[in-house]
This record gives sequence, structure tokens and C-alpha cells, in this order.
Amino acid sequence: MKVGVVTFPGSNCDEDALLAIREHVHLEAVPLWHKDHDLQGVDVVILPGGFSYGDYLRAGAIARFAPIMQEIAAHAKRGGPVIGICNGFQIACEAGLLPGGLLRNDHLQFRSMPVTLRVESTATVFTREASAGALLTMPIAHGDGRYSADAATLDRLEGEGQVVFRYVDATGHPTSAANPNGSLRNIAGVSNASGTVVGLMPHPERALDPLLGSTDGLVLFRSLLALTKA
Amino acid sequence: MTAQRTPPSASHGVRPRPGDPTITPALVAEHGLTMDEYGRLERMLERTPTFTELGIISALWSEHCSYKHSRPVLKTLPTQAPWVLQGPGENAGVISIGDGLAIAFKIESHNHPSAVEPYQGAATGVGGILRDVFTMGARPIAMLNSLRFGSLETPRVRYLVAGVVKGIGDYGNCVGIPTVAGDVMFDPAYEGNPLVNAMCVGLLREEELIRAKAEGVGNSIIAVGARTGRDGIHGASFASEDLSEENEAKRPRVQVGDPFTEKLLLEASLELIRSGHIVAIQDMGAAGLTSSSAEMAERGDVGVTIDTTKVPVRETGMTPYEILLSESQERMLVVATRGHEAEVQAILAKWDLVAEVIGEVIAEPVYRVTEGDRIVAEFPGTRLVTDCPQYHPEARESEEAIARRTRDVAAIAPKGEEADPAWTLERLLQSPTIASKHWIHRQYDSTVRTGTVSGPGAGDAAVIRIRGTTKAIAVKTDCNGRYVYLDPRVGGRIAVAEAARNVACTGATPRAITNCLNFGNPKKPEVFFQFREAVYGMGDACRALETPVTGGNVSLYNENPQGAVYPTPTIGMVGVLDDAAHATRMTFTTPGDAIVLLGENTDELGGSEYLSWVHGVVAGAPPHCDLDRERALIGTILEAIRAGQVRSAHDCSEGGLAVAIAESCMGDRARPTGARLDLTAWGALPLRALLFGEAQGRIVVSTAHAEAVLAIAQRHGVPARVIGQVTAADQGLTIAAAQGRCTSTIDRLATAYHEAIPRAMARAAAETVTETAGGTR
Amino acid sequence: MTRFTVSVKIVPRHGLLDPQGKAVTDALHTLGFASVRDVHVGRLLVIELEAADTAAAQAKVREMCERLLANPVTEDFVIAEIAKA
Amino acid sequence: MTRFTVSVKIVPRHGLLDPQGKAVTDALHTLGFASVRDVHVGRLLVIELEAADTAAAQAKVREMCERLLANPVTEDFVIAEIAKA
Ligand SMILES: Nc1ncnc2c1ncn2[C@@H]1O[C@H](COP(=O)(O)OP(=O)(O)O)[C@@H](O)[C@H]1O
Ligand SMILES: [Mg+2]
Repeated sequence: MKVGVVTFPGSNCDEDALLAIREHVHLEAVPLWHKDHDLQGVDVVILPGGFSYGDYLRAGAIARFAPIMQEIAAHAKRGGPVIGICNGFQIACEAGLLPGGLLRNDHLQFRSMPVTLRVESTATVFTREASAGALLTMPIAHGDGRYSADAATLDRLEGEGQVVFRYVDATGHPTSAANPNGSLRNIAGVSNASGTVVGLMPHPERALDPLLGSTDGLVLFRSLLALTKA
Repeated sequence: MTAQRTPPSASHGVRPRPGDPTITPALVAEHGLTMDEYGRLERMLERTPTFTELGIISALWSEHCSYKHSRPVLKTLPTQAPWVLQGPGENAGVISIGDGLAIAFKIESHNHPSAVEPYQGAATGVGGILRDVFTMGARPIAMLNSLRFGSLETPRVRYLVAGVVKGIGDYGNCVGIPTVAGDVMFDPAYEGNPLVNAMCVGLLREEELIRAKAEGVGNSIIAVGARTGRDGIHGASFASEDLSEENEAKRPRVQVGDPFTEKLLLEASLELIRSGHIVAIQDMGAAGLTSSSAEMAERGDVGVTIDTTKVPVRETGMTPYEILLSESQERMLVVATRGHEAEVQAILAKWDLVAEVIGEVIAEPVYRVTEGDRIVAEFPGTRLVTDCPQYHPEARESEEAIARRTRDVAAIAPKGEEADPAWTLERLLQSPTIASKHWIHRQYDSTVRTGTVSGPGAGDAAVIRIRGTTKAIAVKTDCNGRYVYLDPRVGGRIAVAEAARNVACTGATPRAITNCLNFGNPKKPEVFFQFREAVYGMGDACRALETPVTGGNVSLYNENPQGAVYPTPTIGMVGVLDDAAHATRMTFTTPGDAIVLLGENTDELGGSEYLSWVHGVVAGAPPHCDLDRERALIGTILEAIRAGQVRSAHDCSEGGLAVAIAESCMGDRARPTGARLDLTAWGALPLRALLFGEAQGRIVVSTAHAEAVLAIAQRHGVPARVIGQVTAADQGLTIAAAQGRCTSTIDRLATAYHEAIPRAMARAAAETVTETAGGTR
Repeated sequence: MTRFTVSVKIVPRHGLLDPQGKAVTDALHTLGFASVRDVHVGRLLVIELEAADTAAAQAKVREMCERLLANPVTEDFVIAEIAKA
Repeated sequence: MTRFTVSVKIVPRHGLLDPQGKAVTDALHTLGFASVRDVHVGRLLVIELEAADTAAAQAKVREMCERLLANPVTEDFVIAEIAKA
């Protein structure tokens, strides 16, 4: 299996994502260039974190028009797995690959800190190895992470099991104190209806090595291995 | 004006540009040149300079570029060690860390721009120091920041803090470099003239090291990156003046940073350096095109010629003067091998950036600027930057500093509340200088690049692993300006010693420093005294600790209407851990562990945060700094950590032993512990000196193997003693001393320490909207 | 072709939180502007473009808003002003 | 006292680098909007306040802009519209 990581101008977690796949799940990983129309035959696409186009106008707004995004949309439509991390999540929402949008944090500041997530759905390509209700610790680092959608959409997402991660406290409760950015219903990550496209604000690729304090991000990438076996 | 002047047209073909002002004494003065300096310029040219030439020299001979007041003193600093690959004089210093790898690092100030526009001033400071590091061929892997502000009680200071922190964060976060450490102090001495120093650390393979040295006659000079606008013209000379009201009008237009372009420039530059198509690269920083081209020519001892009409500009009608002196951000100057210009342009185009050939390296030893066919400036020789005047200003210690230092601070009566030392401890923990800086660094992405083993607030220094090896580096900035003010020589020593101690507490061997010398107006004898003595003190410590100086930055004229800021020679220290797994943090982890104090408690209250914060007194001699003992202490902690005998290590700094212990208990708010201490062994010491005095050379260690740690200390000749035990958090903190007892709950201490700055800054949120029109971040 | 300057206001979609508006309101109150009832903060885009006439300029800008400038999920836009430059 | 709604436009000061405006201009060009010459991105504030009359409302808002809303070093502001609510 082959994983592609897109580099947009301003991406800055692309290298981290490539290393995550190569060093921690031992799969082939290739960089994908935003100006290309070539997915190089990858099975999975990672939209990495960073500040594509400087986050000017709106985070992710300009990146979604990059040539490679046409191919990624087609790949997603075919049922190909895509994960958007942080800025990648913002891009995926802007591109309509995922519902909702990410607005400025409610406190108007950038936030860099570890958060606790509760796994809400294991029915996605990226969480099938996780157990429902499991608590995962990983860092966030963003200024525009307030997940928003209208109430009807939110209800639908909850109903269809498309809420994948929620910000919770150490005991697993989605309190407002545990919500680092004002996301509606403490939503940290969502998926498309089929569970093949997932977006989340926290950084699983920064939680893979005991030396860095947490290995809880591994489960997302390990879930991909099931694809190889299938 | 001197008598025998030839009109510019008579020789060299240099003609005044139509429309440019004529040179008058007033114009010369406006450019910050003395008449003596102007005379030197005329003698150098053997004629009257043109307006463009006056502008060039005014920038190059500013303190910022020429070090005309500081160079002789700086020359006394040690700069060599077997591991130093590049000492002062380049864009950044470089040390080897083995395995063919090297670390490039440098610190720089952006004080004046930040005083005027905190957000953009701080942001562009980060941008500039990043470029200094990646132009060495290094990929930036960590950023640090050292900040000094006035009292957090004033709204203007809160506005500055909010803007500076957001500016640093937004820029570094966007480029994707983790900001991992720093230091912050608050004191009225910095009111009106904050210090904003940014440090960048990069990683390179030794063979990829590139220098900013123009070479090869016929090679092309290429401007790369952003277009040139009318930003910050004369920033360099401006940085060399007092920030007084008369200068307010001269305020240059602020420079606006674009971290997005910087990120592209970073990738393009590293690709360019690796491509082999270029021989030199330098950031267009202060004094922009002028200083970058003149410095590259001087290093290569070659001539250059530049055509300003070839420079890509953002605005119409820009004059050569403006183009040469613009400080537009995110620009580079590159010398490309002749015939490889197209390859250079192709690499830049890949990253959506422009590259234009604007000049050439020439055999003729001149620095020449043309505007199309017209020569608008021409200087003989290649030593424009160092052919500047040198000054040896008078140095005299101020009476006030002497009076303050010699004051008997033991005579200051304790306040009534101090009868309970817990009151004093909680109060000190609320001092913004001591309190947790979490409000600041939670706005900095500290985990991007997946290398941060120990980030801001976790240890005495940050630890960054080096991929592909077992190694890590530790980095930290430090300087207590109050000590330097009270005794510059001792203060200079302590700045280096504390930085080294912080790095050693994580398990890293201190290796080298960069420094940012923030002082007042050097023409004042008392300021020059501070400068000279502080540099001597730094030199003493660098020699003793074998941490040579690989570069730095001088920022003078840091004054406000009340006078100079505290002399603040900020030290940026880099250390190396052979095994990243040894990285040690500052907080206690395990109830039952013994607490060992390495070093000795003394009766020294002078210059302490206690006197300043609790009594409003800045006086007394700062603590002694015995460099041999510091060296032995560092040897001890390193050996103990490497032997696996240390669970946590934290040095005693502002607030003394009691604060260090409290921080070790609740610095990590999510995982607090308690502690029970017995300090009765120091029965002769006054209680407040024992608890809050800032004696140097002390480290608080927690360990499961106290005997082993004591034995190591003994071998190094370092006093060491078990002073207590780590307990569960609900046991609180108790310190028993001969002259009193200090007890408090961990919750109270944690609240004091963690909530002081957020509480103050919540007021700022209601006072200021630091949003800028452009920013979406 | 004539040169036009078109201003576009982009505001958070009704019902979504406007934390910037709230922050500004609070700050104004702290500064003593007690008579302020409410503040809304939006984005202002000033677009200079060439077009045959006002209607064409307006149509073009509308298209820009729909495709890029505003996010239909979270924002509303209004073309506020069209002036010949 | 009457209730007024005052709109304030805040834009980056002319001549200063406007990286956001540039990014949006470039993006519009990429999308085929070739007739776009320039874009500036600023903020729009809509302030609801009580004041005796239009002149008083305007004076108050001007003071707010000078003291808080616009950054005097990097931004220009225009009071664009005053309406009775
Ligand atoms: N401006 C800052 N940015 C990032 N980290 C900071 C900053 N200021 C302080 N820190 C971090 O907070 C911790 C405590 O710093 P400091 O009080 O200076 O320690 P010490 O007294 O041991 O020198 C360190 O981990 C330091 O890196
Ligand atoms: Mg300190």
C-alpha cells in the first residue's frame, strides 16, 4: 500500500506525515505536489497540517483550488481514503469533502497544547482499530479550529455516526473546559458518510513516539493496515 | 563640509541624480552622521558624496551594521573551540555535534520596531533571524524568544505583551518552526522600551555549510524573494537612536511580515544551496540591499556592481536611494555561478517566487550602484563596512549603581505579612517574572516537526531530538538585567552561567552561545561602562565553561525618557545530549524520591526578585558567581543524569530555593506532587535569605538514589545534601527551617503560579484588540 | 473597459458565534464607551477590477464571492458598494 | 437617545505590504478572473450604539477608532455609514 502526502505552498507538517507513515507504520509514503494532477497511484491521501497559502482569506480556502485537489476529490469519490489533519481538515471542509467549517477559535488565540480525545466512531477507515470510547492524548496547534455547522447538519452527523472525535476531559466527559476552541458539541473530528474521509484538528502524527510523550496517534495510521490485509 | 571638494561629476563618472537633495550639514545630521564621519566619507571618495552615497554610508556606519562603538570590546570574547565550525562574522554561528551534523544558531533583537508596532515588530524579528539561519544552509528546527517588558500593571505593557507574543507566534507557527523556549522578565526599567530578542536554531550537514561571501568575478548577483517596497527605509540607523519623542516623527514606515512567503523562501533557499548553482546567499536584513551586498563583497574581497532598475519593486517611482535602503522583508541576495542563472530562477519559480539578476561580481575593487546607465554611487575598495570610524567611548560607573550595590539590604525590615513565609512564597509565585509563562507559550506551536522532547515550561531548557541519531540538543535563553545593572561584570557572568546550568539540568553539555547585547546609549559613560564590564563578565564565564561565542547582535540606544533600560546581555545557549533518552525535566515525579540540593545556600539577598517584588527595592550586590564551582556543578549534574540517577533537575534562579522547590512540585499542573523539606542545617542563615535569596550554583534534584548523587557530587567537590522528600500532592509543601516554617497547599501555590499572567492578560483582552486588518490568524 | 472598485462585506452566518464582535464590545465597554450595544466584525474585501459596466462588475464579483471569497457554510456576503475608480 | 448603526471600514495603510490582498489577487487570477487588478483585505465593524444625534454617533465612533479599533501605525479607517436603527 502507498500513502501520498500533499505539499501545498505553506504546508508545514508534510514532512512529519511522511515520516510518520515510513517510520511508524512502515508503509511506502510519497510526497504529492500541489501543482500536479498525478496521484502517483497512492491508495491513501494525507492532507497535512500547516498554513497553506498563509491561511490568507480563510484557512484552506485557496488550497482547495490547487490542481491536485481535483484528483483528490475524484479519489475520495471512488471511496479512496483521505485524512485531513489540522490545515488538511480545513482544506477538506472548504473543498466539500467533509461537512461543516472551521472558524477562528472562540478565544481568538492560537492554542498549542495536548488535548484528550474520545473516539466516537470506529466506523471509519482511520479508526477501525480503535475502540469506541477510548481516550487518546495528542497535541493541537491551531488558531482556526472551531468546528461549526448548522444545527440540522450537526444532528445529522451525530445521528449517522459521522462525529469521529470529541474533546473531553481526563475522565472522558465533553466539558466546555475541555474544549480548546469553542467547537460546537466539542467536535474535534468528523468523517464523510462512508467513513473513508476523516478530518481532525489534533495531530496524530505528533503522537507516535514515546520520546515525545504519547503514542496515541498510532491507532489512526495502524487502522490503515487493515486495508492492506483486506 | 571640507574645503577641497570636487564636484561628483569630475571623477569616477558619478553624477548627482536629478531630483535628489543636495548635501547640506542638516541633511548629514539627519542621516545620523557626525561631521567627522562625514569628513571621513569625503576623504574616502575624494569628492562630495551623492545623496545615494550618503544614504548608503549612513546605514553601513550605523551601530547596527558597523559596531563602531562595540567592536573593540567584542573582540575580547572567546570564539574558538574544536567544535566551532563558524564563529562570529557570518549570518549565524555553527557548531559541530558529531556524526557529520552541525547546528547553526543566532539571536537578534527587534526592540525598536516592537515598541512602535508590537505585532509586526516581533513578527519581522522572527522572520529575520530565521533567514540568518537558513542562509547558512541549515533547516531551522527551533525558535526561542527572550522578552523584557515594563510592569504588567500598565495597560500599554499589556498591549505590548499581547501584540509581541501574537506576532512571534503567528510568524513561527506559520513557517512551521516550533518555538520551544525563552525567558521573560518584567521590570519598570523596560517601560517604553521593551526588549524583543528572537533566536533561531537550525540543523545542517557539515558539508552543506555555505557562507555569505561573494566570489568569482563574473558571477551574477540575484535578488530573490519578495519585491522591494518603501518599507522601513533607514531602519538600521533608526535602530541606533534613542526612542525619544523627537525621533517619533522620523518613524519609518513599519515593515509588515509575510510568513507565508518566508516559508516558500526557506524551502527555495535550501533547495538552491543544495543545487550547487550558487556560491553565496545572505538575508537582506537591516539596511537591506545595501548592507547585504556590501557585506558579501567585503567578505569575498571583491568588487560588485548593482543596477537598481533591475530590482523587482512593489511600488512605482522608487529611487535608487529607496531601493538600496528599503527593509522590505522576506528577501535574499544570492551570488550565482555565471551561466546558472536560469537554474536559480527555475528553483525560485517552483516556489512561486521571483529571482532577478541585479548585478555582478567584478574584478575592479569598487562598490558601484547604477540606475540603468547612470552611476549613482561608487566607493573605492571593498571594505565599506569595516572602513568605518571606531570609537572608544569613555567608561565610568554611575554613582547611582554604586550606591545601590553598596546598600545594606539586610537592613530592610521584613513586612508584617512575611511572618508567614508562605505568604511571601505565594506572592513571589505571582510575580510575572517568576510565574508560569504558559499564557505566552501556549500560543506558540511547540510540537511541529515532531522533534520536541521537552518543550516550553517542561524543563529548564528545551530539548530537541536529532533525527537519525540518538542525540538531542538543549537550548535556552537567559539574562537577569537587574544583576547586570547592579554589577555588570558579575551580571554578565551569571547570564552565561545560568544559561549553561539550565541546559545542563536537562542532561546536555553546554557547548556554545550566541548573545544579544541590549544596552542604552554608548556615548553615556555609565552605559559604556556597563557594556564593557558585562562583556568582560560574559567572556570570563564563556572561557571557564568552555562555551565560546559564535555570534550575536548588538542593540544599543535602548532608552526611554527615564534613561537606559537595564543592561541586558541576553545569552542563547546550545548544549548537546548524546542520548535523547536522558532528557531531564524540572518537575518532581515520584513520591518517596529524595530531594537533593547541589550547591550551597548563602546569605545573599542583593538584586533578588524578593527585594524587588515584595519591597520595591533594586539594590544590594548581586549574588557571587564562582565560575569554578559552576563548572563543577555542571559536571556533577551531567554525570548524575547520565548515570541514570536523576529523576528531575531544576536550577535555583529568581525567587531562590523555595520558588525552585514549589515549581518542581506544581510546574506541571496536571501532575503535581508535594514535598517535605528540612533546611535546619542552615540554621545560621536568615530565613528569607535561605528561602528567597538567589545564591548561584544551586540545583534541586529528585532522585531514587540519593547516595549515588551525593557520591558523584563529592567526587566533583560540589557541596550536596539531602534536604527532603517528594510526597503526594495532597501532603502540600512544608519547609522546616531553624528560624521558621513554611507550609502551603499545592493548590494555592499552583493557583498563584499558573494564574498570575492569565489574570493580568485577561484585562488586556478587554483593553485591546490586537487584530490587524490583514490577519486571519 | 472601465476600472471599478467594489467593496464586499463578509459576515459570519447568522446564528454562528461572533467572538471578535464580542471581544470588541467588551473592550469598548472597558474603555468607557458605555453606549455601545453591540458590535459585529466581518471581513471587508475591496476589489479593483476592469469591467464593461457596473452590472458586469457586480456580476463578476458575485461570482468571485460564490467561488472563493465567502464560505457558504459559515459566511454571508453582501456587495456593498461599486464605484468607478 | 437614539440608536444608531455605524459601519467602519478598516483597511491596511496604503503602501504597506498587504500579503493577504496579494494572496487573494493571485488566487482570483488562478481562478480565471484576469480582470482583477488588486484586492485589499480589511475589516468591517458594525457598531450599534446610543447617541443624541448623528453627529454625536459619528464623533463617538471616530474616537473608538482612534483609541482602539484601528491600529494607527498600520491601518486607515473610514466611517462608511451611519443609520438610525
Ligand atoms: N517566551 C517564552 N517562550 C517560550 N518558552 C518560555 C518563554 N519564557 C519562558 N519559557 C519557558 O518557561 C520555562 C521557565 O523559564 P525560566 O523562568 O526562564 O526558567 P529559569 O528560571 O530556569 O531560567 C522554561 O522552560 C522556558 O523555556
Ligand atoms: Mg528564570
